[in-house]
Amino acid sequence: MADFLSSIGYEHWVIHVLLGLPILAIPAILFSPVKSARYIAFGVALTELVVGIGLWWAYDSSRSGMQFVTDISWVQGFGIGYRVGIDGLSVLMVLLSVIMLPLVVWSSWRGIDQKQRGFYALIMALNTGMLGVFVATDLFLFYMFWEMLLIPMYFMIGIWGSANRLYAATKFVIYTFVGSFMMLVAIIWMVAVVAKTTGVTSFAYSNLLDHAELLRPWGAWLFTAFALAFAVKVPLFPFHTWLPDAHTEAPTAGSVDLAVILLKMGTYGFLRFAIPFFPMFALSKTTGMVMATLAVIGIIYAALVAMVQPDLKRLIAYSSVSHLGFVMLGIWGSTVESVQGAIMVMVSHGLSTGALFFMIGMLYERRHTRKITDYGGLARITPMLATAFVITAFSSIGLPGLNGFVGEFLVLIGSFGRYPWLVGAASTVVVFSAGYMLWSTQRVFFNRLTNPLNEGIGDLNLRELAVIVPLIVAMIWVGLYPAPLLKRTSGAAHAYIEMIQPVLPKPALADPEVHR
Amino acid sequence: MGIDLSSPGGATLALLPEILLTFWALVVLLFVAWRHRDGYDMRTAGALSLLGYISAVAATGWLAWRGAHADGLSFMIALDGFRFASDALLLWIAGAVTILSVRWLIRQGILAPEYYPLLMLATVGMMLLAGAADLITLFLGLEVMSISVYILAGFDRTRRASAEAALKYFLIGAFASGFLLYGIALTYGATGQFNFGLIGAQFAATPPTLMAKLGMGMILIGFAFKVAAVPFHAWAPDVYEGAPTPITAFMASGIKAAAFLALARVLSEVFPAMVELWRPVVFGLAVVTILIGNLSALSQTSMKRMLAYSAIAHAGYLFLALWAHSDEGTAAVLVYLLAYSITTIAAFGILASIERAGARTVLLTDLEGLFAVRPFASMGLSVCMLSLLGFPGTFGFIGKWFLLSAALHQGQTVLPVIAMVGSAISIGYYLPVVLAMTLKPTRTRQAHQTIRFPRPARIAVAICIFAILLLGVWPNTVLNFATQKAVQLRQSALPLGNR
Amino acid sequence: MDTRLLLGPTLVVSAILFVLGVAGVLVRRNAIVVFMCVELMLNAVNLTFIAFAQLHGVSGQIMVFFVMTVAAAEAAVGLAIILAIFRHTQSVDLAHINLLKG
Amino acid sequence: MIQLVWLAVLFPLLGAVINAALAFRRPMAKTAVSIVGVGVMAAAFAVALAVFRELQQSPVASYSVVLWHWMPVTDRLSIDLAFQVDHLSSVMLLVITGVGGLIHLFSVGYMRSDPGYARYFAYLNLFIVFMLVLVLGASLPVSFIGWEGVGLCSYLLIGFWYEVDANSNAGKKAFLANRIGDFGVLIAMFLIWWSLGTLDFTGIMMQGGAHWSRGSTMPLLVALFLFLGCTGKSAQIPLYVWLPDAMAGPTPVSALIHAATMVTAGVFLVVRTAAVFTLAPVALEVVAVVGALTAFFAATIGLRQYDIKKVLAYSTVSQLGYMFLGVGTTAFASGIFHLITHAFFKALLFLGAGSVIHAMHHALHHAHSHADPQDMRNMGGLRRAMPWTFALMGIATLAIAGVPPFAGFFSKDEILGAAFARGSEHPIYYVCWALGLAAALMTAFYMSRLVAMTFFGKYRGGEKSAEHLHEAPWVMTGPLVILAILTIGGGLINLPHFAGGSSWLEHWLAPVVQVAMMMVTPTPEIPSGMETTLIALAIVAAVTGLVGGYVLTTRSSIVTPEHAPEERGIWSLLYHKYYVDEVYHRLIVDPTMWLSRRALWQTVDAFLIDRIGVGGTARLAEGLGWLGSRLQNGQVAFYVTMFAVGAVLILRTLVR
Repeated sequence: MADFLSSIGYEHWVIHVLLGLPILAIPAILFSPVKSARYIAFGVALTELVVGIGLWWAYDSSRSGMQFVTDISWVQGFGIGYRVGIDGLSVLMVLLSVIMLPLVVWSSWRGIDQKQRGFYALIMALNTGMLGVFVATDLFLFYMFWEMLLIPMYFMIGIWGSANRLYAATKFVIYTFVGSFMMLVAIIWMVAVVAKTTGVTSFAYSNLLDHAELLRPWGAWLFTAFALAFAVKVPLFPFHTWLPDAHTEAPTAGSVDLAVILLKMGTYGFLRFAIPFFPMFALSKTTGMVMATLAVIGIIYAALVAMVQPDLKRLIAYSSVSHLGFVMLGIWGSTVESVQGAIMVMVSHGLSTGALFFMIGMLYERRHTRKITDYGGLARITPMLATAFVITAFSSIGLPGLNGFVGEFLVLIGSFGRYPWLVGAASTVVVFSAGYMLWSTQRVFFNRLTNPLNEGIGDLNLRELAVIVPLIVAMIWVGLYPAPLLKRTSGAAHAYIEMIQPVLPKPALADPEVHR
Repeated sequence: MGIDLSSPGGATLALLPEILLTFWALVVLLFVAWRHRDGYDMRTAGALSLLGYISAVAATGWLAWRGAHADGLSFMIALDGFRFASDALLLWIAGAVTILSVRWLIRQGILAPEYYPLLMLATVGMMLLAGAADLITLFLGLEVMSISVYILAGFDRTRRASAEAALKYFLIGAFASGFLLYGIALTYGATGQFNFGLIGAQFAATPPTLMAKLGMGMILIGFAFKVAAVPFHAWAPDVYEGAPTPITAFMASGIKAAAFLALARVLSEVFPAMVELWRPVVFGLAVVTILIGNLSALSQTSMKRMLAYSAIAHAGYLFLALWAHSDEGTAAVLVYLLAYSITTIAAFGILASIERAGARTVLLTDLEGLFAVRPFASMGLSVCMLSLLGFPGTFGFIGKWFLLSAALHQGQTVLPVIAMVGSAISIGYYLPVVLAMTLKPTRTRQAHQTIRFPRPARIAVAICIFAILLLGVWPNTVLNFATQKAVQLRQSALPLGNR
Repeated sequence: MDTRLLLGPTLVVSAILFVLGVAGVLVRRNAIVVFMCVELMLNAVNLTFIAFAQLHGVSGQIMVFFVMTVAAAEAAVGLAIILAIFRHTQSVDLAHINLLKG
Repeated sequence: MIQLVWLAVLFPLLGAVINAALAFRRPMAKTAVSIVGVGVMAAAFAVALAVFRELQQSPVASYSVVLWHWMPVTDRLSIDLAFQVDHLSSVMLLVITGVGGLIHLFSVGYMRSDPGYARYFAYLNLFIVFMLVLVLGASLPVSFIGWEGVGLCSYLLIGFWYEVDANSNAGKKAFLANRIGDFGVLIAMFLIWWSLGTLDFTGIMMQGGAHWSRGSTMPLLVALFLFLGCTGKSAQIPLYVWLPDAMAGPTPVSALIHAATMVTAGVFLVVRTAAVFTLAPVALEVVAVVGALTAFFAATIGLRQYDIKKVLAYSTVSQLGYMFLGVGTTAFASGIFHLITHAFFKALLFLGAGSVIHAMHHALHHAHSHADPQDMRNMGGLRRAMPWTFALMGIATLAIAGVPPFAGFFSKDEILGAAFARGSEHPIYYVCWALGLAAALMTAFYMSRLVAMTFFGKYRGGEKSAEHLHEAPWVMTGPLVILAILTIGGGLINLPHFAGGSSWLEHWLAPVVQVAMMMVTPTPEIPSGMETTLIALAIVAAVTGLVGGYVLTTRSSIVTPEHAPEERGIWSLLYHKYYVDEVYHRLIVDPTMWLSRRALWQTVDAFLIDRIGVGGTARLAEGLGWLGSRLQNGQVAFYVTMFAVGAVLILRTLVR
């Protein structure tokens, strides 16, 4: 398969097609008759999937550097170029978003009835924006994609959301925009400093990375600028209050995209930009402790708050905050295991939370309510939905054998050396996550069927099954056989650790010697 | 081709665009004297004035193409790329405002075609101000521009607000030009010269005396008023709201552009030696203008008033480029002014058509649900808002980025941070506009039925929106053009010896 | 007696005139009086120009001509505007002219 | 055959998948489901037997069968999905598949009329899969899959009749209690990996001795965290509360999961990681004491329960306490021995109770009475209607009480003997021995009380239901008979030398715990005289318990629950299980809910961050904005003053 792909010069055009195709599809969708909008969208989504899935084979996991690299100068005089590339950190996220696109389009087949053309056009724009963030290796291009995908999300929540969608949409945009406004100044300042000494003004990631040394004197405020932007997106503990609102009000497609990919841009940003550029400050004892503590607070706090949420989507939103806390803990664990664990949590959280949102969307399409108390005893009426929900619930709380456990286990065991007490505290979430997940599943699917309205709702139809079953198969496959995923990210993880190794302060526990 | 400015032939050649435009103004004036009764006359007067602008642009283009530069001292008017660029920018703005105002005047029932000659003379004044190489030309250009705009501000005689706007603008304007003039007098007293180059050389030679500092201060105050920097900004919101909408657009983009271009030239040619003196002043003005400009805009309900405060805030951003005092800074001024003027013209163009004849100003709540009735207009206004906000993908972002990098390359970090704090605050009043139009339902059934989109205005606005998006993604040509012109300005600013 | 000696005092006089003009604009409430104070400021500047012309040659005096013509044009337009506002508010008291605010 | 041990796991997995498919597509195809369900168990048992026989002949003590590389992350952390087949896991394999198979057979009869029949068998097969993975796991993470997998299945099976809120709550409570235990195992895993660099059981045994000195803190920490996991899974003192509630599930489930297999996982884990425990003597003492305390404590509660399954549940908690007591005194073999014998007679008791409840339910159903089929006060005199069940449960009662020829006597006696012997080293073991003996007395008492109330005296369930009482069908009593035979013959597995046996099990498990035993002084010999008195004491306790139980119950008047008098004094304390559930609820559950609702969500999230943080800054900006626009009061004079002030400021900065 790999040689077939290289024979058709796959690595040269794959990223451009992935980015360009949805953009071209937007006019096609907007000016097509209303009925055919979703078919075009689905067609484009399928082609995107077919093209994108090739990355799985074409990506050479032995090489640790950037692959599929393209470097075309865009604004000549000022070092801005259309520079894209994929490496171990981003290959899984690109694959995940490519896989999710057709599912997202398909899941909103019934749910979206007004202004369909606009909706599918926005999904296409959002997809390009998301992919762009993960493949951009030019900081200017990265910033453009980072901000540009706010608009499709804003309109998606604003127009197709539910009750107080305006508040949620505005809060979402303001939070992210205010969070990342300092990042632009930081980027320009970095390029200016590097240009002053090396004479080369270029926003290329490699150029800035090689001269990261020069940025040390301003490391503190530059890192804070980046960290603020990414922390809002993660969302790290104090900056998370936009997520529950955005999730609750967004339509299914919106919250799936939000949960599966948008949240990962923050953690990806830390791994790609914030830490490698300013390792001295980022990994110093105090910053490390602060970030890890915030991550752990986020984990436990969100799990506890999730327990008392009346609204199902809000509950899953808080669970996402908790899962993303794991990713941050993994990043600051600064060992190969914890970083790979972090990436695995990013992928598996995408699968399980994506599936959860799809199912809640299906419930919403049937009963038009997200209040847990309105449901009860659905297992008898919709056995398939109940089984799928229970399996996904257990994968979300990290049952070993399903995908959640792999990531969480690696993060915890990897970070244990550096932060034993914090990992101990974080592990208690194992109980709380079981608490909120099982309690809500019980109140929705088990218990007595009291509400007569629930009697009539039908079980999953073929289309809905086609959305859910692949995700469940993926969950079980990743849970039992994560080796191929780990192989693909190990190159980048090792390179990342070697890069920050000289700067790392001594961990609490000595490294375990290798015993077989 | 070299032009000897001291000879009359050379002078007329150098001043060709201005002279042509004045000629056309008189032609239109004569035409208006006879035919001023109905809409047709208004339209032909408008068309004639457009011809005037096109001929002036052609003249500027010809001069630039021939590579005109001054032999020896550039006597009264500067002859360099920067001036030609400024003239092109100002003429473009005037042309666009004329297109917007043709149909608008008829709808508002102001059948006074002398509007167009005044506009043309104001543009001549602006070109002289932006291109001045001599304090006298500077003063004259400023006054010609100001006096015509005083009248234009009060053009809608039937409405008290317009008259009040004119009065306020006139009183404070005259007061400010008094300061400017006193500054010129003191500078003249300190150096004995009026010509920029000579004054610059004089200040470079001898350390600045008290009188020179006072002179510079006064001139800066005069310019600060014209640009509506904060302590001197109080007139702007009232005059912008009172004046007729096309004139507001003209003031927000044209006058601000001319003032900034002149200030850029003055700071780089007249006071380069005293950089350490005026930088703190520019710094202070920038900080205060950005913050108060953005904050005050938050609590506005009327669109024109909100855009007035946003204009003040953008003036604050432009001070960053002036503070930079480098080639990149000057180029940033040019680019940002182009970006800002395109966006403002488009925004006011759409607002003008939303205004009903004689009704009060357009409030934010009047825009609700516009997307349902007028999708393209609301999308256009949203693009303008995003461009003003500096959202990536729009030309406004490129302008803001260019500004920030100009300041940052000079090692200034505080101002860019304040600028970004300002733009973060600005989302508080730009986003609700987008929100109101697209996401909110229309308040009443026949909310937007009275909107008329005249064809010429629609085309002009469409071109602007397309330009915002295109240049937002592909800004190369504009950036390189601006950098060349900035280099030429620096060359002409060099003391006579090593030109 | 060498006329240049009088440079200092003339500058002082013109400075005083200028400050008087500014004070007039700040204090007085009648539009026409305010406008006359602005004219006073302009004439104070003319005085400075003439004083410096002694020192730096005739270009100062030429500038005075420009200033005067501009002041005249400004006067014409200014009074017309004040007339226009009077037609609306039947008063020229600046305190009453505050329709535009906020 | 050992290399194909994964077949034992594959068969039940296939069974589970097929039954699940049947549950969705054709839930009524009961015969197909039962054939698949039971057949798969038979196949697994066959594989287990083959593996056991091959292991007996093979010289090597333990084999590692690697299926695939599960988590190849780095060279120091590369976990394979591997099964370890050694003496311990082969024995457990036999018990699980054997007793499990019998219970599957019994369920065919018991669950016949239940609409969720296919779903039930799917869950049951899935449970066996996870139990086998737990037992066969070569490294802690692989066992952890099984460990939490069985927790999942017990959640599903306890809450099988999910329509009733109480059952779903019981399922959730079981899973949460297990999860608290799993937290302990997780932390233990991290500690082990960071100090020893390996997670394989063999690795832990080898490196444990090398890296940890005996009695140092690290092995103690690891051992205590592992034991926390065991208390969660095997329902010991702090975390036992879920087991009595787990009776909400179908009775065969209680038999399989909450008597024979899952609850013994804790004991299995302790034996599997014996090296860690022997390196931390304090941990061993903790295990022993907790075991003894639980045995005594649960037995007291068992005295006063009226629900037949609740009595058996507390009896299980108490017997598990014995196993931990045994393991705690490093008598690992006797712990496992008691585990096996307990599996036999407790499964027999539960299934017997199942047939009784089945019959009662059938009878009361016909009589349309709403009496609780599980409440012993509604039963009485059933020996006439259900002779076989009476006989078999009688045998099991004798076994559990510790009457000599039966299995229970030998295993319980060995544990008490080991505890007493260990006493000479540390007096605490004497206390444990005393508690154990008292618990043995009480066990005998409440078991005979159960038999007396159920089978003796006159039938209290009302005349109409009397004639509908009849013996359970053969498919249910068949497995009972087999289990009875095992209960009787069970003792032979590890017949101690004083009874002429060769204590085969002890030698069989020797290689497994060999490394551990090296680290600890061998259990001191108790003089033969003392040994006989101990045995005599145990027999006396058993007999007095039995007779006392029978006499006291038949003498006192037993009244149906409707008009039973209010429990008073010590009895109400026991009846209400020392109010432990209520205390837990008030001390742990309520405060957490309050914390997360009031403190975290309403205050921190909604108020502090949203209203103050976000809303606050927005209002601040608006306020400043309002101030800014106040400057615009429309007065020209004010504008010009601002102008003048600005001018003065600029000139001052320039001139200075």
